[in-house]
Amino acid sequence: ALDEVKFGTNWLAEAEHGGFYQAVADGTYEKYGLNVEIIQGGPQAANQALLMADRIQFYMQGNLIGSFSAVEQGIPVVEVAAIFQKDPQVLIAHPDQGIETFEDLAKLPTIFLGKDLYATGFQWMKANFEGFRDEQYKPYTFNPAPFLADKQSAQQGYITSEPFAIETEGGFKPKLFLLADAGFDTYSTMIETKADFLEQNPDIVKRFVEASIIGWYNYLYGDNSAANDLIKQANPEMTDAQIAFTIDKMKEFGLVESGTALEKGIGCMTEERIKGFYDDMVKSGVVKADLDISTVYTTEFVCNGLGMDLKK
Amino acid sequence: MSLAATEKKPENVTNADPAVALLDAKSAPGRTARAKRILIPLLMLALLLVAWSLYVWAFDVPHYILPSPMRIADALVSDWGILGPALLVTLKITFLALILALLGGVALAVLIAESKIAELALYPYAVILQVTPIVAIAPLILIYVPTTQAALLICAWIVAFFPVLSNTTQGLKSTDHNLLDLFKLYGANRWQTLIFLKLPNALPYFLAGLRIAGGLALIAAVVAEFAAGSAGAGSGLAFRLIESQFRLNIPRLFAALFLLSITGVLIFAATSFISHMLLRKWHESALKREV
Amino acid sequence: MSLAATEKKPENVTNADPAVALLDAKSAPGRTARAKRILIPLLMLALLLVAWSLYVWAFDVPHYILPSPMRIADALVSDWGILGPALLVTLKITFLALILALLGGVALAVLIAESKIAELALYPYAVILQVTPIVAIAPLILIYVPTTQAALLICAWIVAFFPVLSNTTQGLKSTDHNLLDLFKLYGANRWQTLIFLKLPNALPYFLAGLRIAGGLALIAAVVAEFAAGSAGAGSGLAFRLIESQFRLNIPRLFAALFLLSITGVLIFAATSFISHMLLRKWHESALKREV
Amino acid sequence: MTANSIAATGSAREMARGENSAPIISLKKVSKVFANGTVALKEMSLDIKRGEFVSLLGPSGCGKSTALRIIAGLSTASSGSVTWPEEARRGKPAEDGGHEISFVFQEPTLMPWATVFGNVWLPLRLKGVSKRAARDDVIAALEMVGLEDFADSYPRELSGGMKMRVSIARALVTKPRLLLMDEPFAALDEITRFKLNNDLLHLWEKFGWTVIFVTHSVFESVYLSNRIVVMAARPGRVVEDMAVDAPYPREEEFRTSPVYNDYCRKASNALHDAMEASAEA
Amino acid sequence: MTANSIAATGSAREMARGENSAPIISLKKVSKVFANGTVALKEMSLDIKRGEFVSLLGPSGCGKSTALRIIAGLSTASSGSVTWPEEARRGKPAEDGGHEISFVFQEPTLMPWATVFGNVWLPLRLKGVSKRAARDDVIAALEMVGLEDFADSYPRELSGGMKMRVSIARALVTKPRLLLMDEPFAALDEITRFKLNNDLLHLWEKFGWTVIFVTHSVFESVYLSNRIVVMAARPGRVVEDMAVDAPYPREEEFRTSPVYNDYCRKASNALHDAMEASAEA
Ligand SMILES: Nc1ncnc2c1ncn2[C@@H]1O[C@H](COP(=O)(O)OP(=O)(O)OP(=O)(O)O)[C@@H](O)[C@H]1O
Ligand SMILES: Nc1ncnc2c1ncn2[C@@H]1O[C@H](COP(=O)(O)OP(=O)(O)OP(=O)(O)O)[C@@H](O)[C@H]1O
Ligand SMILES: [Mg+2]
Ligand SMILES: [Mg+2]
Repeated sequence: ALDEVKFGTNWLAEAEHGGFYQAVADGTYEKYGLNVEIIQGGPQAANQALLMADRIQFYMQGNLIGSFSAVEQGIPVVEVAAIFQKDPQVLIAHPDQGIETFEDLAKLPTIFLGKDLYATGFQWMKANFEGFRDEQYKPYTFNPAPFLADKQSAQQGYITSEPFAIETEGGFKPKLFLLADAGFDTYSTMIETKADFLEQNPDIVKRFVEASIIGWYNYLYGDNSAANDLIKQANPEMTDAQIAFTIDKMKEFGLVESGTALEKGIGCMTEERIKGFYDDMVKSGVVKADLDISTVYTTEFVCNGLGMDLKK
Repeated sequence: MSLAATEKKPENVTNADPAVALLDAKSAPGRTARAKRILIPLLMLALLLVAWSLYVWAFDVPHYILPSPMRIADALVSDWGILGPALLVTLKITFLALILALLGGVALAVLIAESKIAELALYPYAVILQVTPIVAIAPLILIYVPTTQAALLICAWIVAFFPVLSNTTQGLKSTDHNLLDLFKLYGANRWQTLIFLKLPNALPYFLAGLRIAGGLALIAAVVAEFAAGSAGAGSGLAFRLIESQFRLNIPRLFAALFLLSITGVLIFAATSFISHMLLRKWHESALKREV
Repeated sequence: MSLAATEKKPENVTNADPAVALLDAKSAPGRTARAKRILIPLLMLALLLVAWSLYVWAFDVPHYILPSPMRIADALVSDWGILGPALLVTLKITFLALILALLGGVALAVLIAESKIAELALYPYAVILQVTPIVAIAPLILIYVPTTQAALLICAWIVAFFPVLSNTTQGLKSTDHNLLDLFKLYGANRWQTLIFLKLPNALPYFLAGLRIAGGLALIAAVVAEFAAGSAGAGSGLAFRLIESQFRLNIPRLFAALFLLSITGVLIFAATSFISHMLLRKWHESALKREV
Repeated sequence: MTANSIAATGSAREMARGENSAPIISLKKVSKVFANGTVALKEMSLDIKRGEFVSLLGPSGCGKSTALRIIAGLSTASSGSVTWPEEARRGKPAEDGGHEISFVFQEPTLMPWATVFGNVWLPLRLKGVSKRAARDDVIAALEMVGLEDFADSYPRELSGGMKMRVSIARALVTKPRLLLMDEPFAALDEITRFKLNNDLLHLWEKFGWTVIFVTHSVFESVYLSNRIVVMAARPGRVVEDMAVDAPYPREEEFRTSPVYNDYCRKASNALHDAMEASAEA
Repeated sequence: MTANSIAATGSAREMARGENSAPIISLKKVSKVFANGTVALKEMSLDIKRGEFVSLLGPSGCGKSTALRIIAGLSTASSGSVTWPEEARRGKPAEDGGHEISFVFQEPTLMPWATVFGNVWLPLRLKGVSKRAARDDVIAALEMVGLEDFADSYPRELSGGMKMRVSIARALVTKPRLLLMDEPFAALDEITRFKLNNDLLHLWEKFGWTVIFVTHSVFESVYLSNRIVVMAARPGRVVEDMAVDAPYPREEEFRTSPVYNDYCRKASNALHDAMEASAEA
């Protein structure tokens, strides 16, 4: 019999989750003996809480700061794979305002940020660049209109989502600055599970990670139409154009494949990068110093080149 | 000066509600008044739409900031396939939440008005429920409640029940002391005093609470969906709102808001109508003054 | 059977509010009753805390799902440096929003009760404001309003004003027709009728609205901050809530919720007390029954 | 009313209306001080015997209503004692299905949301009598006060006197053993008043009720009662307690008899004295 | 009240109280049908002349209060016409600072949130008289009804008769030219009632008021008025309009005079006839 497994994403079904849907659609999970149900997230959905309450087995962790927080709070979770090498968070600016570099963003009077990015990325920006200040902050409620109305502003975004909306609705090509490229080098779209689950079912975890990695290769390089159908089914608003745009950006910016992932396969993460990012965050005052973060990840299931042969 | 009574216009006819006026043709004191009741809101609406359109046109406001009414109408029509089902989902939650809020609110109010101990023990927690932000406790509810649907309802209930509770309590406590004496004298038991005296007496207060709760239940359904709702296919208007937002589909956002508004106004009209019907025979607020 | 009056316990003493009871020692009919008013809520609280602690302990509930009361108290103490200032910010918005809601709600209610035309033209839009989700229109407000502070207040006002409006309108319309006749007879103008008759008469309704609005203003401040507020140093409890949530700092989340709850209960107690003071001389709901 | 119940109350009356029978209510040095310090009653003592028809006379504000409320158990005395026989406790329906007490308040005290029928039905309803079962009794009570045509009206559709008559009908519908009436006929024209005076007397005689009757009319008090208690104000107290020794049944001719005039003068003088006593205080 | 105002109204009275003076209020075939179909008045015609003291007598529910409300302009007739002289329109204070109309409603109609003082002050307050300026007048009015000690009480702290007296004080405080009173003394004991009867007569004579007075007491109507209008019920209409030709000032002795007895019998008979007329309808 197949092992029942629930995986909670952190947003509505979209191409950023493509590999997981791929593995469902083409039977990879099944081949690995798993029956996977994907629980899509939403603006405020509480999938992370569900993981902690053992209502789901895997959760899609957005970035490492979440993991560090878990350590700080004594929550026994473990990151077992990092699908995105780069955090897709961007800062978006108007094209004609003389904003050419990431540093230039400090000149703008207003930056629309979600509360979480304000508490993390922006703190890091203040610590590492000249000129960023709290007065720039205005809340972002997932509506880019205030940004569009104010040319002297920037806003946060997911490189694969807001730029697309701004391009199609606003009618101009905005300037995009990936935080990752500016040095905010957290992993993203990590697969997170509870430590006790990992301890008791290392086999299931292994199979889930490996099947997901295979799914991702197939999604990026194989026939992904079945996966996209699943995505559109779960989220009827999703358009083919948006999916194409997202896949394009994922490739263009190397979200999934860059750094070590190029040599050791999708999902790879390294201790030194995680530690480096941790130190960076400590310096920025985002997380507490002296945490033992070694328990919050394991590289046991990744960096073994699995599925690289599927890449064409 | 001669004031022939037959010629004199009725100057004192008050009617509790515009909604009622529209629904209860009999109570209209005359043709003109009835026409006024339909014309004025329509006129106001027309005025607003024209001003809005003019503003958008004159200042060339981009549609992704403030779409023109026409554009919203377009979106309403073309996106009906998406918005219609979403509205239905939201409506379902709204009505369930409202019913629960009414039942819960009145039951709690009765308990609190009847028993000092219950009041001292429970009222603070009712207040706490009222002031607890749903977003903050939604995860907890999701953990402990089996289905999303149930979680949604709990969230919506938490938002909507308090006005009913508070108003009904005030109404129950406002019972005429002389009538209370009368009931006591005739040996009415608690239950009888409640059913025959206190509840009818609390009706106007309860109905004022109902009007607040009606709109609040709608908002509650939306908020609950934000906090605990499902996304994707089975989702309600809240999800569509958020989604249109980050897709910058602002015309659709406004179309969804328009649906919410219409629903709200209709709920209000319905609660006002119910209120009028229940009070028209005896309560000052709904009585037509005989002049 | 002899019932010596002096020996008989007062069985009918009703007192409108627990809050009042605590504050207004004079109205307590006796020592035991006064003690009861303090003891019962405390007992209830103790019971709840014990049950909660037991549950957490017995089922070994992880602190990141439901922290024990002790742990929350710990967080409250250790994080006071963060939560205290945040509470202050939220309080400031709450009170401003409440004041605006009262002013706006009463002003609108007067307009609506006085003029049929205003009622027909405006009430629907008041309802629309009530049912419009703040998150959806916050961006628009942010675009058109210069400062974050102002945007915040507008958002909070939208959430809190409706109960005041609706209740006060109902109260204004519930004026005794005989007294209205009296005023008419003595040639009172509109303004006088309003000030000397309708407003005092609407007071109990208004005060019931105030109690709802008090808690709602707090929630409004939180919601507004979510949607339009500032973060970081100058941020209120809403930001700290969200932050604790994604930082998984659940004890702090609950500590913040606790602060909100306490604030809500205090606001409620204060509004109840005001209500009692204003009505105690004449209104059934607050009168001590002479037995 | 069943034949049985009539017999029961009838004989009870015969038995009870003796000078020596024990009082069914006894106020002993009852004082009432309101929260604002008003001394409404001061050391008022009063024994009411079964079957008596007692009128309370006194200046406005002398504490008549307050005394009635204390007697009915709606208000408690600040000091002194109120004694009731066991079987007469308020709220307990008597064995014959009649209620122990009825009270006509000084104000009509009707439920605005109920029709006239609903208001009169109330005391029976509280005893569990269905609308259908109560119908005849309610209509009979309404006929007595001349309001049978207004059974479906709401209180606000009635004139002042009509409201008061509804209140009277409500008190009579229960066939009470003790009837407390606080100026029930003040709002009525003289003819209606006379008619109701006679009706009340007949009922009282027939069923052996005990009646305590507050009135401002000396004539009414003499015509109706076998005992007149005159009170003075500030503080409220009994200043005169006179028997009216005229035989029942009394009919309209009684109003023109010399005995009647005699008592009226006596009561009037007592009232004058009471007024003076009040003014002095 | 200034000396000037007394003179003005006094002379107005002398001038007006002639048989030939034009009516200040004239009802012509006034009918009133309520929404529920009750015909409260049917083709009632009535002319009131300046300076008259008119009593309305009639069975309970015959439309007295309704007629009063129509006269005061608080209610409109369903058909027929109500004519008022220009200067007598309601709401306009007369030149001498007195109000044109005062109304004592059948129920006290007090504001529960205001003290006795506040309630009596109200009509003056509405004319813009400050508390300080109104003080003497208010206290004088309260003294007239014997409530000067209760100025700071709230209505709920008063007895039924005291509430009614507050209402009377409120009507008198404005020195009205037209005084409409709906059973003002029904809730009062006879002695207070007699006193207020005399007070009212003195004021009426002194200031030349016009009074329309609803009462259920035939005696009271004869003692007070120079004209008695008797109404019958269902539908409400005038069945008798008799003058009381006895000279003023009338004092207590008048109550024992044969003229008085005569008129009382006449009025009583008229009322009886009215009752019968009502019963037939
Ligand atoms: N609730 C109250 N609070 C304070 N004082 C009160 C209250 N009720 C009555 N009183 C006072 O008690 C006294 C007696 O009142 P009560 O109503 O018994 O008079 P009464 O004899 O019935 O007069 P009336 O004939 O005018 O009805 C009055 O002076 C009144 O002011
Ligand atoms: N608002 C109303 N709606 C319907 N009918 C009414 C209304 N007010 C009064 N009536 C009816 O009109 C008739 C006359 O009432 P009105 O109050 O004028 O009587 P009244 O002569 O003052 O009687 P009373 O002496 O009892 O006060 C009554 O039959 C009453 O039922
Ligand atoms: Mg009384
Ligand atoms: Mg009347």
